[in-house]
Amino acid sequence: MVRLENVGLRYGHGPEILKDISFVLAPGEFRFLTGPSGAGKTSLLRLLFLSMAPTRGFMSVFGQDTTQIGRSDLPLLRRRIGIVFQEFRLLDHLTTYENVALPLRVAGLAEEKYRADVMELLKWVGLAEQARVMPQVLSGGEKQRAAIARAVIAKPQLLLADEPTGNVDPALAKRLLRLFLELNRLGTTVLIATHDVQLIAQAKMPVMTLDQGQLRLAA
Amino acid sequence: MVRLENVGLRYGHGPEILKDISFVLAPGEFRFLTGPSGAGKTSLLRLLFLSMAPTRGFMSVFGQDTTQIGRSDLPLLRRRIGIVFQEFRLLDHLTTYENVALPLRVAGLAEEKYRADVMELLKWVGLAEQARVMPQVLSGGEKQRAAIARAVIAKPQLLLADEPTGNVDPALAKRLLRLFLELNRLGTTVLIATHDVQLIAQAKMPVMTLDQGQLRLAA
Amino acid sequence: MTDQASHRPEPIIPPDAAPLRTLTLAMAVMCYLAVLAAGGLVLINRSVEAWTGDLSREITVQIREIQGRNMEADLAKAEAILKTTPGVLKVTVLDEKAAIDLLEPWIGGIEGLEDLPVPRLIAIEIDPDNPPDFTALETALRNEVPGVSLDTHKRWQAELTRMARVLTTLAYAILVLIGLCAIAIVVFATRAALEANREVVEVLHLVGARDNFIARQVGGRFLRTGLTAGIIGLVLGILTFFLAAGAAPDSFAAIAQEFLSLSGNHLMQNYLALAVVPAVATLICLITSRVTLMRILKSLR
Amino acid sequence: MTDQASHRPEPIIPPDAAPLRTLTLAMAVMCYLAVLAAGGLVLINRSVEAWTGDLSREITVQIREIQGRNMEADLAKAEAILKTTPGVLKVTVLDEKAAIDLLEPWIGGIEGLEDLPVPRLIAIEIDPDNPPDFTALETALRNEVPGVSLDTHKRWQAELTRMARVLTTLAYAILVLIGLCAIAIVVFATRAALEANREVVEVLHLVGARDNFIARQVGGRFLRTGLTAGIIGLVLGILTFFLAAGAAPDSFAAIAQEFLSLSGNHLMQNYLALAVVPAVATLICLITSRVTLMRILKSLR
Ligand SMILES: Nc1ncnc2c1ncn2[C@@H]1O[C@H](COP(=O)(O)OP(=O)(O)OP(=O)(O)O)[C@@H](O)[C@H]1O
Ligand SMILES: Nc1ncnc2c1ncn2[C@@H]1O[C@H](COP(=O)(O)OP(=O)(O)OP(=O)(O)O)[C@@H](O)[C@H]1O
Ligand SMILES: [Mg+2]
Ligand SMILES: [Mg+2]
Repeated sequence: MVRLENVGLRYGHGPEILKDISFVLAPGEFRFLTGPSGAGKTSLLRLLFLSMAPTRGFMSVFGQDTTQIGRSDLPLLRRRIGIVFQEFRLLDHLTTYENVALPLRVAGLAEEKYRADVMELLKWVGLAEQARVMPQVLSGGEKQRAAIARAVIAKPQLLLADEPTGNVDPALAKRLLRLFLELNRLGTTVLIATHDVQLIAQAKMPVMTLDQGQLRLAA
Repeated sequence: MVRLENVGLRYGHGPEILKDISFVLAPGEFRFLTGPSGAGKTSLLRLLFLSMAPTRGFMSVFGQDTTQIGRSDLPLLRRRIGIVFQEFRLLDHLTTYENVALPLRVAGLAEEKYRADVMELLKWVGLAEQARVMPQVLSGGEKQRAAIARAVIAKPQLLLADEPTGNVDPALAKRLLRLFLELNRLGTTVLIATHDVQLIAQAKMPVMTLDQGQLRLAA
Repeated sequence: MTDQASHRPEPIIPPDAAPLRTLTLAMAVMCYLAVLAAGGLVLINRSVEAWTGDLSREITVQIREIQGRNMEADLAKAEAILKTTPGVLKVTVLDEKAAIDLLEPWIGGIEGLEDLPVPRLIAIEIDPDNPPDFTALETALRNEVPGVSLDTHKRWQAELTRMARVLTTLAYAILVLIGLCAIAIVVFATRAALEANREVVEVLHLVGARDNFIARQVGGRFLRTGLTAGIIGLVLGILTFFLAAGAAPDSFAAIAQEFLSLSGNHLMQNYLALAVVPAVATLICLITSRVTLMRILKSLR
Repeated sequence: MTDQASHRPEPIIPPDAAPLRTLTLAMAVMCYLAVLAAGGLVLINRSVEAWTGDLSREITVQIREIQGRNMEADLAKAEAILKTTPGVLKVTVLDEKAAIDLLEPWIGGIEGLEDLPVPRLIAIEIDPDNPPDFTALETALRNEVPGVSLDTHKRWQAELTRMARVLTTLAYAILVLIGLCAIAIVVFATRAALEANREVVEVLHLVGARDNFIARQVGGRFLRTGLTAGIIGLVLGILTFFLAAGAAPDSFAAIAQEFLSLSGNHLMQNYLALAVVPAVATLICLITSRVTLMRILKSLR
């Protein structure tokens, strides 16, 4: 699904943020990515999401060498990847419902087809009441849940989540973890960047740790 | 310092988010505010920061009845309150250094007077390297630390922090907690809204829990 | 809760951002000014046409007294020739008094003018759409009446044409200036409006929207903005013309009336000239937004 | 790391936002058009002044032959009176041939004109700033020379003045129109630019900035934007005048030259008229940004 070999990344002329990162994410795997703040977790997820290219090393996603992927291939690949951004990136002028439905709308689906699915998912993440309101009136945790819902609505093959429980209470975090695990059970490969040690402990899944640009894998 | 009596709050014609909230925050106190996502923690902090008025009940800050506080009194009162917003609210066109120094600049201090203080604080929160860069290239945790630095730089009498450790690793969270405790030791009254049970456990300070609009105090 | 989904989905590019409102206003204003300039140009052209038309519609035949010829007979001969000339609509022989009256302001103080041999005049109205051949006419007249001369107001016409050229050049220059300014403003305002929606474009791209999908959304929004603004400018411009026509000097008002009236042979031409303005403005708006969008999209991965 | 603090602090309102750039351009363009209109107005006024000046600078005295009087003596008498009249700069007695030449085009075909008693003319140049009292002058002349009459070109002047009035009215109307459009665009663009900085204003307010402090920052930014744009528009406008002066018909060019030259008694007036444009534009920009800012601030707590 995802393969990195000796990948390095630097921004501009700055220091190398990621150094010699190598790992493989097999289809159906579930992993955590952790490490101190500023270690490069978000940067690594950006690489996997194809929104940046590594400065060196080899990288492939869905079996495709990323250097061979052109701009016009991106939309279709992106529809197979779900992502939860650390800053959520919801659209302020659309309702919660429309924000969550956006990937489906963009993929050209008719609204009648996805309406029920979206409402069900909103109910699951506890946002049924907020379906019609705009994101700016949502609480921090509500925004985060909307972002998660948008990432998983299209049942992606690969799910990347950046700190998806930083703004929710432990009980809700557990519920969201169940959502991720359920998705994983249905075949989605999941990679979650998080600082939440409780979450990691609950899931009992392998953890990759980034520190000073190096990656360490622990079971 | 802060007194609330039977305070109620609703947005527009929506349901009542806060119901009959009553508590007192004595000078020099340190408290946590917790509760499930969407319980109204941020809303309560907004009340204390005087950026909203309660829809009912009595409320006083620094001994002043908040209904008696006019718009022109706000700036001086605000300078006595430090706040960490859940969404950080850093200015994108200013450097990290300038963002942190903003409350001092706005209060009319000359740059020579605060330069050293700001740099020292940046070092403490681990942002010395990032002093010159703009917030948009900071990592999530780095932004959060910049927001915290901006809230404490002016040594406020009251510190309100909304989920200040949601984006940092546990080690860094502990370090930030030390900063808050140090500030509290120097006389600042501190109220921290958080979901982080570890943080609460470490600090051993009283916890207020918001649930379904009601407040509960636990030691 | 579920009924909410039955609403029409929100437009993906928000319609009411401040920069988009500025774009609408800026475009409307520039279209308005351009319509004024274009309309002014058409009006000037039509006025010049009308004036020169009036002049070339009236010519004068002058017959000098020549010793030994009978003036009245010469006048009759000339009149006969003129009346049979195709393209001549009306022939009026002015009597001696009328001729002297015409001279009055210039030689009014001269005693005994009545006894002098004053040249006689024939006023002729010709069909401006089908004017007679002046040189042939003059030769024909000369053969019969030696003292004849034809005053076709050539000098006046040359003078007027020169002035008209200056006026139209000026109007063209102003039209070009306003056009350039309009393009600059529309380009800038469009870019600002799209920059304000950069986050929307980015998020769409990140959730897997194709460039074409985004371009359609953006294009639709800017097409609507451009058309709205252009039409507002056009309507206001035409309204201003109507108001101006009411307040302007008579001759101008008449032309303006004809120009604006929903009849007349210049109708299509006039209105097409004006309608080009919003069309061009919308096109500029569309092209700029497209180019800007593509630059934003290319900068994204 | 510590040396970074020695830089001048960044402006609190960012200078390069897209809406602010749009504002700059929109203001520059509207100032440019307004300068063109204002300059055109001044030019038209000056042209009219020059024409009517030329006309009122030259008047003609006509002396009719009256039986029993000596024309040469009458001419001499009239010349003497005219030469002593204050306000008369130059007196030229035209000889008989010159008088007949003037009549030539009108009565050229009349035989024996040389023997006729043609009225004689005296051309007078007067000081336009201090013209003589025409009625008094005419009476004085009449007492000495019965056949005298004064042609002050009154009719021509009336005609010209009427035309000038139409032209200046038109120029004023255009100036007012452009002015209104400029105000509308500047108001909208300023609002959009400030709305784009709403987050900055909010954060400043939340970290304890007084309204005055924020207003100073915002005012400074918009003052700079307004002045820059206004001056760009002014300079481009004046440049356009220079270019136009080169390409325009001679009489116009001369006036344009005088208008723009750095000498001449109308200098201050001309340049002040133009400089008002950016000043007014900047003022509008400042007032709008202030009003908008205050509305934003009032909406915050
Ligand atoms: N666009 C950028 N340009 C330059 N430097 C950047 C950029 N984005 C991130 N960085 C730097 O790269 C480093 C890693 O950032 P990244 O966001 O990947 O960290 P992270 O592991 O996600 O941290 P956190 O847990 O705080 O979110 C940080 O020091 C950050 O300042
Ligand atoms: N401006 C607003 N208008 C209307 N409703 C709002 C507004 N802001 C917040 N709310 C609603 O009020 C409720 C409480 O929001 P608040 O942000 O106070 O929660 P919170 O306790 O901070 O939650 P979290 O832990 O997720 O940040 C939420 O349901 C939210 O949707
Ligand atoms: Mg991160
Ligand atoms: Mg909150």
